[in-house]
Amino acid sequence: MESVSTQPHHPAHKSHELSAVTIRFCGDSGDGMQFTGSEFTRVSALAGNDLQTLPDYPAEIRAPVGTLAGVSGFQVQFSSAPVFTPGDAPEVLVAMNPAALKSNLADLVRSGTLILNSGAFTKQNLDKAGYTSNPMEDGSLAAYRVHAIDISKLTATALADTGLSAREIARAKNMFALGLMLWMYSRPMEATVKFLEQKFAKMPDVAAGNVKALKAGYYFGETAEIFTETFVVRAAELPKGTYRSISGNEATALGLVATSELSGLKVFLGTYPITPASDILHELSKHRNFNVNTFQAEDEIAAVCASLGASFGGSLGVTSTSGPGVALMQETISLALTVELPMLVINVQRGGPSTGLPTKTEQADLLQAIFGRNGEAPLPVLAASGPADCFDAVLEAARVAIRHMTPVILLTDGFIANGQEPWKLPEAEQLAKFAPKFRTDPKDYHVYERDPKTLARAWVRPGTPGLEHRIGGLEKHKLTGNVSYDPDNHEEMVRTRAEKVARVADDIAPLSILGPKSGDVLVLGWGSTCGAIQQAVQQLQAKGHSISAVHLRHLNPLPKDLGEILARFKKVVIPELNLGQLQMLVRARYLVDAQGIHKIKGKPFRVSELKSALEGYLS
Amino acid sequence: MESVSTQPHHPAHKSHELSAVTIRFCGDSGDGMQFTGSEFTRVSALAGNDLQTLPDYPAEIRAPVGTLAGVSGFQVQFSSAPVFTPGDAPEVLVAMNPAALKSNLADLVRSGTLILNSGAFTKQNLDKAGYTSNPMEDGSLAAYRVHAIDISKLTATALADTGLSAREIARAKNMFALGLMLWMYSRPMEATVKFLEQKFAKMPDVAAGNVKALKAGYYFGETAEIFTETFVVRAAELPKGTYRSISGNEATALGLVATSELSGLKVFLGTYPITPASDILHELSKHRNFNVNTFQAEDEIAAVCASLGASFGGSLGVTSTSGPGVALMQETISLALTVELPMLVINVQRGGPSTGLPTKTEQADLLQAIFGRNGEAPLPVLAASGPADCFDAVLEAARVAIRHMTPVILLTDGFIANGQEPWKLPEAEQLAKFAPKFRTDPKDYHVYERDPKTLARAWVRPGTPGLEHRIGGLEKHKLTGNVSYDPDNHEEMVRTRAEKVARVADDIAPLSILGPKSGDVLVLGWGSTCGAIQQAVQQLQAKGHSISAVHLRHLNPLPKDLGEILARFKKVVIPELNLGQLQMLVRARYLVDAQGIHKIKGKPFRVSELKSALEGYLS
Amino acid sequence: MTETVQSKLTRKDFQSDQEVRWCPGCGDYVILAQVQKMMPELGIARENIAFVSGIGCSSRFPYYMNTYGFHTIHGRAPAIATGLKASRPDLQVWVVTGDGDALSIGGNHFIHVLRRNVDLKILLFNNRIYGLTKGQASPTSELGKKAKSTPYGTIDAPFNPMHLALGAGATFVARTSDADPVHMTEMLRRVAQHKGSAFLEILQNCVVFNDAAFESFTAKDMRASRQIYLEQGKPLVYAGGTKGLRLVDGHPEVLDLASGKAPGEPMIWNEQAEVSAAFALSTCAAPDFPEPVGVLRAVDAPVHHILQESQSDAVRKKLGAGNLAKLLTSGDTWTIS
Amino acid sequence: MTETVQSKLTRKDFQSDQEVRWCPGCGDYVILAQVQKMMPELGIARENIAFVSGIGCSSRFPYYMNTYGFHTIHGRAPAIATGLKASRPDLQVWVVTGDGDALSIGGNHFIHVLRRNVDLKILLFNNRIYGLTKGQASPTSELGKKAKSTPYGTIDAPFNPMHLALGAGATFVARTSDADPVHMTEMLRRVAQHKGSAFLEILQNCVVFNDAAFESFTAKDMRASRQIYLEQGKPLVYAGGTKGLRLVDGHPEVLDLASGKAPGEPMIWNEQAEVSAAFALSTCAAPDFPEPVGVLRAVDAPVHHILQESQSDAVRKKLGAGNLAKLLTSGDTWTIS
Ligand SMILES: Cc1ncc(C[n+]2csc(CCOP(=O)(O)OP(=O)(O)O)c2C)c(N)n1
Ligand SMILES: Cc1ncc(C[n+]2csc(CCOP(=O)(O)OP(=O)(O)O)c2C)c(N)n1
Ligand code: SF4
Ligand code: SF4
Ligand SMILES: [Mg+2]
Ligand SMILES: [Mg+2]
Repeated sequence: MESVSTQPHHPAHKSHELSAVTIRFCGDSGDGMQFTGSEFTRVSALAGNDLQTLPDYPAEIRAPVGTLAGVSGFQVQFSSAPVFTPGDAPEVLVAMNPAALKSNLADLVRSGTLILNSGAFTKQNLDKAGYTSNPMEDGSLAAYRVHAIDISKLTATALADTGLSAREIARAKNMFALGLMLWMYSRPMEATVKFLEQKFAKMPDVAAGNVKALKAGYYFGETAEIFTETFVVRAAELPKGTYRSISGNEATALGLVATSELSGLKVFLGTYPITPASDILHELSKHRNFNVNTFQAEDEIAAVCASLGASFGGSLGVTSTSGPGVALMQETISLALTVELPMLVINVQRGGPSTGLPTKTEQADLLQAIFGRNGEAPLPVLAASGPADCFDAVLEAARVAIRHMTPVILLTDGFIANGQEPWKLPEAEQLAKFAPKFRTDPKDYHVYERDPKTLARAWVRPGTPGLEHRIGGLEKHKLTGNVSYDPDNHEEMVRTRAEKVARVADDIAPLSILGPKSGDVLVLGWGSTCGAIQQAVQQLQAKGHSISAVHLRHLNPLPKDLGEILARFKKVVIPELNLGQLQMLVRARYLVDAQGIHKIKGKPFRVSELKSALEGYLS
Repeated sequence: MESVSTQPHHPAHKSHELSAVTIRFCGDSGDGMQFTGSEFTRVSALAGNDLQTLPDYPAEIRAPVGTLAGVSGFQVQFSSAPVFTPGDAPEVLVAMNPAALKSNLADLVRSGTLILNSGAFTKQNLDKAGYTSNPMEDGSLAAYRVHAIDISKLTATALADTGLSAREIARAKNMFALGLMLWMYSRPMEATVKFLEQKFAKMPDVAAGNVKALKAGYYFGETAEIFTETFVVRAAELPKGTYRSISGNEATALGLVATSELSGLKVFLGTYPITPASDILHELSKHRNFNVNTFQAEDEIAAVCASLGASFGGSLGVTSTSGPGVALMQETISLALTVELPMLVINVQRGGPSTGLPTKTEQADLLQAIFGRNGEAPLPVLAASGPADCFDAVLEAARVAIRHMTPVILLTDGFIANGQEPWKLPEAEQLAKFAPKFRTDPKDYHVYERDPKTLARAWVRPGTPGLEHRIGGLEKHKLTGNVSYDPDNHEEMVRTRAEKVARVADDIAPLSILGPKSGDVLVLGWGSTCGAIQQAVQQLQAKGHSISAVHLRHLNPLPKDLGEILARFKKVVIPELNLGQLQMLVRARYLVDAQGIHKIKGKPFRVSELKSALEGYLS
Repeated sequence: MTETVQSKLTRKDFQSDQEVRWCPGCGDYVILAQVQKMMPELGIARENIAFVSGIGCSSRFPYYMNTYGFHTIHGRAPAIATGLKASRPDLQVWVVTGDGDALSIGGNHFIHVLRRNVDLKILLFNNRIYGLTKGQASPTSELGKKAKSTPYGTIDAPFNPMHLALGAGATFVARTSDADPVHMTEMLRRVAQHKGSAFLEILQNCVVFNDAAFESFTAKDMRASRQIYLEQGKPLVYAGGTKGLRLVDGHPEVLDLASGKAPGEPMIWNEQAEVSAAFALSTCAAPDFPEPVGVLRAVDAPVHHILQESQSDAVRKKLGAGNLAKLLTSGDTWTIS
Repeated sequence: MTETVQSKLTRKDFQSDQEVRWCPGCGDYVILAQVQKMMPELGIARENIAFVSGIGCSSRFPYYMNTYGFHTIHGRAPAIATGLKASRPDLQVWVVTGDGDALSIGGNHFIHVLRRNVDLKILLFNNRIYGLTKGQASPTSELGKKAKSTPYGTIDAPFNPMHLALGAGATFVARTSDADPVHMTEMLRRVAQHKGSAFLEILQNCVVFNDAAFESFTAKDMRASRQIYLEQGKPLVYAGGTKGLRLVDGHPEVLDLASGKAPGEPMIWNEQAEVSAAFALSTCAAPDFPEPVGVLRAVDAPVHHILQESQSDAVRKKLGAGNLAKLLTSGDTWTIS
């Protein structure tokens, strides 16, 4: 992976070309690690790398400075080749204090590079982190390439004459670290300088101080004799196009804006803040110049109710939440599906059960999405497979909701919601439109008359004369929609609702198979595990194994060709960040002895752990 | 089934002995059919018959008099042999008005007896029922044994001199009908007379009037030349013991009283009214002289929260609701299972989805019970199989909850909740006690330390000195219970919670098989379909078919011996009042190609329809 | 807006084809009749009106109105109506609810709609009982009430719906009863006219489970002496002018104007005053005080959908109309060619 | 009850072994300290005290109290505490909640607990923002507030928590701030003493997302002139006695006692009076009025668990103690032998 080359503008140091690097910045919550990591990522993206990120911040409360509970981390893998994951294990760990070192060291690869802010390794901080001896001194770091730098002091010295307060100076030390890393990976500083100047436009002193710290770090790298080499990660050969770096929640919000443009409908987001979904609201609420409206309700019940009300009014009602919120919404989702109105419920999954691990990722809400309502209450369930894919997934989910007149649940998760990756921007004009046809003709209108193909009933906008009608949650006559207690009618309606959702599968594109169409092992996945699965499978294929992968966007109904594909493989293995939820569905449906790889640690799969688990299924 | 005999005390008429009869009383909601049916049932029970009932009242609102929407019915099968269902189709239909005739006639067996209140067949009532001609006259009832009697007028005449108002007299006509039926089935009137006198103790005029109407009906049967025969249904050969007639909701409430006596715990029912579960509250709230407490909360969320609060306090928190209520409760149930406190959630299932068919029965909330929460959130799910069985099911569910420190969902449904059957009373002293051991020893107490066998943590009652501790919904350290974001700890806790619930199966008694231990077809059932399945299977066995049945009390975890039993049969068929929910679980778990028989009409299975559906699976 | 000959609408136009299914004698019939009678006056086309309800006897209401209608789930009508109104400010949106629906399970949405001043016309049918589920105590049932769920009497003190609404910041609060259709019609008119959340408590008789609950003061022969009609700009007098009310240190005090035993100046009623007086009046209850009917509060305040629309306009002015291509390519982008 | 040497309990006894994890400078620290300091005074053994909270920064509170504690789910603490208290009247139960937790998602439970007069000590940490989820507007955020979820300003008018509580029928309502620990301690004492629901609004500074929200009147040098301390039996005066308050036609009016420009008799404060005066006082808000702190209402009313217990007693007296065998065989039975 590593090839020596020379870099003209860093004559003093050897510069190695690398195809991919994984760095993790970690420090106290107050150390600005998320900011540092994001900015490093942005610069890498601008340099044309493919990349993925994994922010990992602690619980929502700011723990006392220096404690293990307060450690915040940000990992990014950037590469000249396509990147599928934020990297299994960092090769470079920047640790701003002992607590950060302690809770992150185990992940660093052997012989990895460790950059420590030695100034933070005080007795007090060591105690807080639970160290009984100083790891910088006790030999426990012998396996790594350790660079202990007193970043605190160097920053303080650099900013001594800026007139900034001690606190402001202390806060600037992350820019020193960033500068050092930019230098190490042969990145220009201009973009960051400009960004800092904009960000602190109202505080020019602070801006100048941060720029100074950044440069100090950069020049420290160049000057100090500590580092003997820098690295270059060339631009990735990504498909041609315009790119931006995007997180899943941002992509979701942009998907909603695009939905409104493409459908011609007002998009009404009724929601209630909850980690890790809140950023969808934060982002969408900025775009009020579009035909979108955001409403922070009093709770999740009101949130989904308001969006159903909006759908009744002829807008597309959307709600965004996480698992505990979905629990509260199910009664209303059930109403939506029985009155057969389109609605979009976005669940950014997090660690459960109950409050669980709000800031951590998991895929354990799939069965809740499919089965979590009373009665026979089917609806389509989709999942996004990566940060940028959230945009496409929203469009697809909205299309299904409108075409089939049904609420749809879209599953994303904390990993892709907060993680970033480069996104090849679609051409806005080439996105397919999917405007609904509202019924306006009063002749022979029956509220529950159905489209013979999709079984969808007609959508009528209040305000349309002659089509006044009433809907509700009681069972209704199959044609008129009037309340009906007739036994046969009920059975017919139950079966029709099931069939209507089943017919969503008529429109699902054939599944694409990564690898041969038949063979020993098929790895079936869904959601955010896509990147890790694909990389693991490709690596195993490269080793000559008979293994292929299929990744599902549609979890309910399942694609029509899935059964046939499964039958062509000797074994089916389903990796999931849960105890086997898709696995159960596949076993029940296809009577295939599908096996599962399960991880429930609040973290995404590592490629390496997937690979070794899959190897167990290969002869 | 019919054998001629002579009855000494009804010399004027032939008296036939029958082994089983199904009667349905139907009329307007205001006609008192539920009361009439219940009283007929009570008298039959006192006469020693085995029986089951099926009340069928309309939606909750009283529709205008005489309309189809307002028809109320009550069916009872009483027999000298064991009875498993309320009867497939009535052999006798008592219809108090045209609407009742119209909506019930289709169910009457061919050549069945039809008793019509001809006085109600006015033009106006015929119109309301949608009859264009009078069925009593147009020959459309030719297939039945029709007895048109002007019950309205006969009652009015009988009560003319009582001083009762016209309205009171009109309301007494159901007693005329009851009297007639008591006579027809050779029942004594004494019990009913006594009952009426008690019921209307404060209105002696009304009591006397009703008794008079009852006797008028009785003597009308004896005197009029219309009826040529009466019938006798002898006492059933039920096991020795003391019996009472009981509905599922009453049995549930009594089960809760017994739970409190047997566990030594206060039972705290936090609930919110909802059809068809409200009667549990109504019944239990009467028994405040026991160590039970009822609390009508502001909604289902508060209801289940209050019961969880009670469990935290060392009582047994219980909540009763129906499907839409469960939807609202899931977030709190999830909290209960993660803090690992015992709690009982009783879901009296009704027709769904959404508001659905509140007064009708269904079994479609099984998957909601098992999967309807975010995250991996397992809990035990049990079901009751009949009205009287609700008592035992409550005790079993409570025992599991306390022993395994977990919330438990108990499923009953509208059919068994309102239906009645004779209940052989248990000896109170012989019911097994299951008092929990509260921990009181502060030494080495760890909040999440577990019993090695059950994996249950210790229950500590607030008020115990030295054991002060905190619990909550965030993931917690496996031993101390302190909030923990540690990835490995999370996985361990997720797996431990799953294992803890799985271990409930350690205590499940071996399944009993109705019929041979292996063979062609195994019919697997759960819940209220028990009676119909058993009867259908026994009838098929009698015909020489190789068919057996197993009925499940435990739906999660499934009994350990189930897989092995399934494997001994060529085919597995699962009848359910849903689209195949247990079927899916069994297929996924055992990879058995289990087939389903599904009915989603808001009504229980008929034995005959089950039998013919099962015949399709027999060679 | 659609072209309709609105002036020709009659009461009949607002009747749907569904049979009305309340118990004979239920107060709901009176309310339905008054609403259907009043609607044509508003000059709003049927298609621009929506009725949203929860679950309960009262909540069957939308089925009987020949407008757009949504019979939703228990307690959630205000929340659903909020989304409807926010996304369709051009519609007139009515909410029909019961005392259980609005104040028990739906309490949270009820208070939040009022604080936001969402432009909904809220009719609360208060029969102080759960009708549909056959007779349990509701949050307005009096302390000690024996009902199906409380055979020994409820131990929960009731809400005063007017209190709760005023405490939540309601901009319009009024009260009437099914025993007085003429007054009800007047109140319905006022509700329709108010800009913002308009809350009308209608005392409604449930003949089956809580008969005659309000008779002691709503009966025809009791009204004059046991009710006080709040009328804008008029003195607070009742019982044919023989009695009056004033506020002393914030609290209502009955004046005996005829006998002169408790003399004083009756307060001049001002529904547009700050909220305290309305609150004080709403504490009046039988038997010590006359029961208030009429408009307790009617103030102009920023209306939710109007704030929302002007905010959207302002954003559009500032950022320009939304352009998807521009939005997608905003921020840091790079091009690979 | 357990044998404990209660008099020896100290502040330390109420500190759990968990590290306190709020942001440095957060007002929550002050509240925690005052509660821990005040608890020993009550003479209640630690094991007979329970703290129940919802979700939010504030709701981490129970983890830091060395009593029984339950950190539940968002908004549900009052409901869970209701069940705890109803089943264990012997415990003293405290509820700790935030403005979002109590008034947004938990609004319904909040008002129902108050109407029922459940004996809970409710501490509402009002920072007028969502802290834990990082800065969205809350139901007490001022109209127009720019927060993460409302970049162009919220269009939702806020609740006044005192209003809402009084509207719901609260028997005890008080207010204090984290800037005034001495006053807070006094209020905590009163809360602990009240029989029934005791609601204390604590104005709490969120240094990170809504810093200095209350400074204009809670700051040390502002308190005297911008707050009015409600004290039982004392006249409503502030600003060193130069200003006062009275109610005119139910509405508060500022008296300028020093200059004599707006003379009049300041009202004598009575926290036990009927609710209207408390409601009127709670409408006072900066800048036109002084902000009220102290006890707005403290009245004796039937307490939920006491009613419940006496009802159970009465039933037992009437029916005899429960006997399972007798119950099972009650009603119509028949015997087959
Ligand atoms: C989630 C849920 N819980 C409970 C019910 C049962 N339920 C239907 S209406 C009702 C109360 C009705 O009382 P109210 O709102 O006063 O209306 P009324 O019938 O008196 O007009 C209840 C408890 C339900 N439909 N849904
Ligand atoms: C069902 C549910 N919805 C949303 C959330 C996310 N959430 C946690 S705390 C909170 C609001 C916190 O605000 P507040 O109650 O004012 O407490 P503070 O943090 O300000 O003390 C929210 C929205 C959640 N945990 N659960
Ligand atoms: S139960 Fe009461 S409220 Fe319901 S329809 Fe009948 S009378 Fe009216
Ligand atoms: S976010 Fe605000 S309320 Fe929460 S701990 Fe920090 S300062 Fe306190
Ligand atoms: Mg009601
Ligand atoms: Mg807050």
